[in-house]
Amino acid sequence: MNWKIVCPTILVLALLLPLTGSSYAIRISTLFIIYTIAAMGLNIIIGYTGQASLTQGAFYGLGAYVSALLVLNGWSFWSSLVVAVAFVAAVAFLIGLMTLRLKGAYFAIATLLFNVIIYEIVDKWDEVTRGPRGLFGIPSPAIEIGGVSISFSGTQNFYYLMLAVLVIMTVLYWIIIKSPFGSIIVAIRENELLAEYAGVNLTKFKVASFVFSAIFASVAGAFYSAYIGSIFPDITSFVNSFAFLTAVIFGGAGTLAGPFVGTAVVTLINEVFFTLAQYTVLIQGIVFLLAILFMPKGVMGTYYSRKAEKGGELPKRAIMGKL
Amino acid sequence: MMIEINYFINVLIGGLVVGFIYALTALGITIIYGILQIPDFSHGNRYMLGAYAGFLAASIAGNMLEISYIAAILAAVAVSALVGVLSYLLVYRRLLDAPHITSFIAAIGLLMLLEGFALAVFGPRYQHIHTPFDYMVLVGALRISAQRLVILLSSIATIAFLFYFLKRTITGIALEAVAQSPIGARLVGINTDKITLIAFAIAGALAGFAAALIAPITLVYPIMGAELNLKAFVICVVGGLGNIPGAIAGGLVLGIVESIYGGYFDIRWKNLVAFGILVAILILKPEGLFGKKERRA
Amino acid sequence: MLSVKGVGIKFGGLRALKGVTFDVKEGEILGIIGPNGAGKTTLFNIISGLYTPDEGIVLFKGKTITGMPPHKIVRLGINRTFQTTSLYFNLPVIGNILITLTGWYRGSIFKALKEKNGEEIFEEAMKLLKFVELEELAFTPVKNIPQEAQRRLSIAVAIATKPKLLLLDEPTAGLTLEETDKILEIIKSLRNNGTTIALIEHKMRFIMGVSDRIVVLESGEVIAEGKPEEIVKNERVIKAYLGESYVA
Amino acid sequence: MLLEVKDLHVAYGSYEVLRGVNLEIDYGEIVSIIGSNGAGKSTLFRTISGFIKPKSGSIRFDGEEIAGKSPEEIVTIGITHCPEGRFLFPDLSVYKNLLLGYFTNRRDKDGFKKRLEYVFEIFPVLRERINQRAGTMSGGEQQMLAIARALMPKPKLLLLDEPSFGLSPKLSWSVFEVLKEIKNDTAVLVSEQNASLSLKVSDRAYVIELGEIRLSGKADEVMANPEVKKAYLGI
Repeated sequence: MNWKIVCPTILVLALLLPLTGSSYAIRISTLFIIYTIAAMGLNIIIGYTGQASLTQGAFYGLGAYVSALLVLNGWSFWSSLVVAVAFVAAVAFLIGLMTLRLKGAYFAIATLLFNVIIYEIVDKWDEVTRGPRGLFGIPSPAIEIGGVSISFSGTQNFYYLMLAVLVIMTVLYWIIIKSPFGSIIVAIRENELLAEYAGVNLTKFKVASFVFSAIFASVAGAFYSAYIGSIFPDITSFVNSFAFLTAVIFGGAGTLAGPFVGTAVVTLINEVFFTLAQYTVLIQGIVFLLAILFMPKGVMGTYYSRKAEKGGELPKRAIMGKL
Repeated sequence: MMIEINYFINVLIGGLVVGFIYALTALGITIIYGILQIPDFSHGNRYMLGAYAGFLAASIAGNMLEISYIAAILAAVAVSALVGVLSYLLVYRRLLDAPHITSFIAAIGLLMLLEGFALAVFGPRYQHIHTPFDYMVLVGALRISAQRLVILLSSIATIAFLFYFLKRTITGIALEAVAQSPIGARLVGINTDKITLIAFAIAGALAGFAAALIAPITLVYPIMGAELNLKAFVICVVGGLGNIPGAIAGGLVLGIVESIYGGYFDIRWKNLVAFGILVAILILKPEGLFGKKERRA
Repeated sequence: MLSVKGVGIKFGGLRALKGVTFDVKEGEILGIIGPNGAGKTTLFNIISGLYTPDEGIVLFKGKTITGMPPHKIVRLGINRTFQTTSLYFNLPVIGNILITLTGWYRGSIFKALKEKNGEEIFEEAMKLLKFVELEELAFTPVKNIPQEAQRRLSIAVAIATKPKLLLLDEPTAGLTLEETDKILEIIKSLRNNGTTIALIEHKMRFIMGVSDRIVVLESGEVIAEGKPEEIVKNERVIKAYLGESYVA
Repeated sequence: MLLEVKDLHVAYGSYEVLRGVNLEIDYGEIVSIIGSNGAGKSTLFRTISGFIKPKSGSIRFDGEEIAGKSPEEIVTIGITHCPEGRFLFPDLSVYKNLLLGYFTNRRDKDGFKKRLEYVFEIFPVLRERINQRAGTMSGGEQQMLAIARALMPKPKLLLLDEPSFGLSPKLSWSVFEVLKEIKNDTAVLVSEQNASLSLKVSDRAYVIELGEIRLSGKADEVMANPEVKKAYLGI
């Protein structure tokens, strides 16, 4: 696969998608983009830094809630987005500082607990969050260019907005992975002790990648609330953490394209079996287990190891353990 | 004054009842972790499937409450143990050589699968298992529900039996041996695969028993496993993963704290307080309240 | 250069080290010997910051380093290798060096995100590989190269951080005479470049030949210190290291 | 012959650790295997005891082919392995460690009591520590427990890897003295860095280098060999 051809092709196809006139396809694609952004973030901490974080769902939900609450109080979407991201980043910073000394299973459980704690706060603090009644009527974002106001309320407009956001977030993601920062977190994943003896402050880098992953989640969450227009405490539940984890594992943890592929597959499965709502969880579980048992490296991971077996040329970044 | 003391004792008993259910479930997680070092997130759903098996058995067994409840208990224990054994044979055994994170992620898959199975087959409705111990008994000046007494006594008996098994029978000692040193166990000729299978069966059976005991009080529904699982997990971590007395103590403490809190304070923040305390312990004392401090190697 | 003063540490009830005191002088090669379980590796773990001793201090260039985390000690100029070779086994040989150099040069988050790795880092890695004669294996995954080459690579990884004091934990264990000589040459040229070296060894002949001075540990205590020729004559050492039967 | 190893090859991935090892042990013999760290001694032991599957070659024990059998089967057949690192059960008592040592014969309660008495006679200190947790004992006591545990099922062959690890010279010596007492019931294959010690009690010895047997013969002959002296005895 040549990414220099594949990426622009996909982008062009994405730009042309609304021409099909199918609002269903546009809706699914918009959701796909939102989930992908959260999955990209999770891939940074799980795939590249090697820390099994289970707080991603809470960061996603928190981003949605903070931005929605501000917007409902008269803020513009864009300033609420900035505050939501900053707020979630600060929360992630504190949680990361507390939990990232823990190893393996202990870290996973601690992050899962923080997810539950955030959920409990959102669900029970109804003076602020309106609790289980949820938030309604969240207005759509708009921008003003030279006195002309463009609203992103329509399905199609919002889709183009998300496409732009996806491009921006992908560039950020790419910079994080491709920069020396990406190499250092891979070093931590591959051999923590040796990384420390290369003079790397493990805590700093682990916390930083945890914060980055939360930033992606909060961006996704904020746009989700603006798109759907109503949110409930469920959005902060660890069920979402598991869902993003599924996408990352499915696509191939620690591969650049993994979150895209994984989210695509998971979204597709959900849609295909949508009519069988009762069976969704069961089918997800079966597919998930089969994938872990027979394709533990995920779609992209398996693709790269096949390629390596055949003696094909891997990307240059593979020298540093990044795929 | 008298009434207040009685109220307190009732709250305490309520806490012990829940605490023993927590402990029985947490024991399974801790035993499995001791053997395979896998945090088995799917354990709570064995408990849930056990409860459903009990519900089915009870409905088949008919209207005689004594018979149908015994059938429910037996079915719950058997099915939970079976699900445990199958989880090992079909999933975890295939991942023994894979990195731990793979097994851990597989556990999440298993969790979804089991919950999805229950949702698909039984739907989200609440089901009820009826118990013959559906009356109150007077102990001194206290009125206590008979089912609660049954839970207390049979949990204590089960835990005593478990300790007898682990400390006095050769299979139980071998189980502890595998947890402490799998290589050492193979050196003396213990078949670690068989012991692991036994561990999963025991863990499942304990969860199924707990489910059959509590189901008449809390009803049966698909996410009952997930709710309990989280608490059981945290109990294990607080007691020190792999530490059996720690799991029991942790379960009882959580049950009592929750009950006292719920009995006297604003119930709204009950979960938040419980999880807040637990996460604080986890962060400040990662080796568990009862664990030994280990040096970084 | 390095002073270890009265260092002691306990594991559970076991006293792994007690009252260990010795110096490493600038520019020398110091050998550390002792029977298995004498506490040599524990000593390295303390000097390099992995363990904090229960008693005593370690001074590096007059500065106390006990209690500092490893990454800070590395930045002060001490690095080490491990007894069971520790490498990024999933990466190619050159990846091991590149990733270490990246960590070394871009160790702050700001730098790591902003500065790019240019050609010069690749050239520096190649230079290091040439120094340990691994340039031909540069793109082979580490798990596929022989044990002896892994040993040399682990030295290259350690010196990528330009240590002034290098701690080598049994660099020749399990190697043939020929391979041992290769390591010996590397150690000598490192010393000629101005690196001070402390090394743990089992092979008596090797350590006697390479060391300027030797410290002998037994059951966590220093039982002798001196020039190689003094050590071979020391009765306590012979007894501890070679066994009862060699005395008399 | 009790044990016959023929042309044994073992590899970790592409790296061959044993390259055609031939070795024999007769009933009632103590045989030393000498070599530097990494020469393949531990690998040889682990292959005989079933922890590693050989690439090719044969291991015959009491006339039966055992190459590729599982460790559990091999203990049952009568070979026990006391490895470097001991692998005791640290939180179990000395008694339970020894009880588990008898695991393969667990139904024979009287036999267990007899064996327990037997190992207590060899290592009296273990009798004093019977209820102590193994992990809290000193290194020397743990080593004795490890050997005692391996002797519990009355094996026909004991594989003893680095028995003097972490022991004082005096203690190591007493461990080797024990081997002479048990050898009529249990033949011993022992590897030891401190070769001069093990050679003194051995009947025969093999020198292993880079996964190949370089030299073999009577223990005193091997000890007198000038090259062995230079390379392994430190003089």
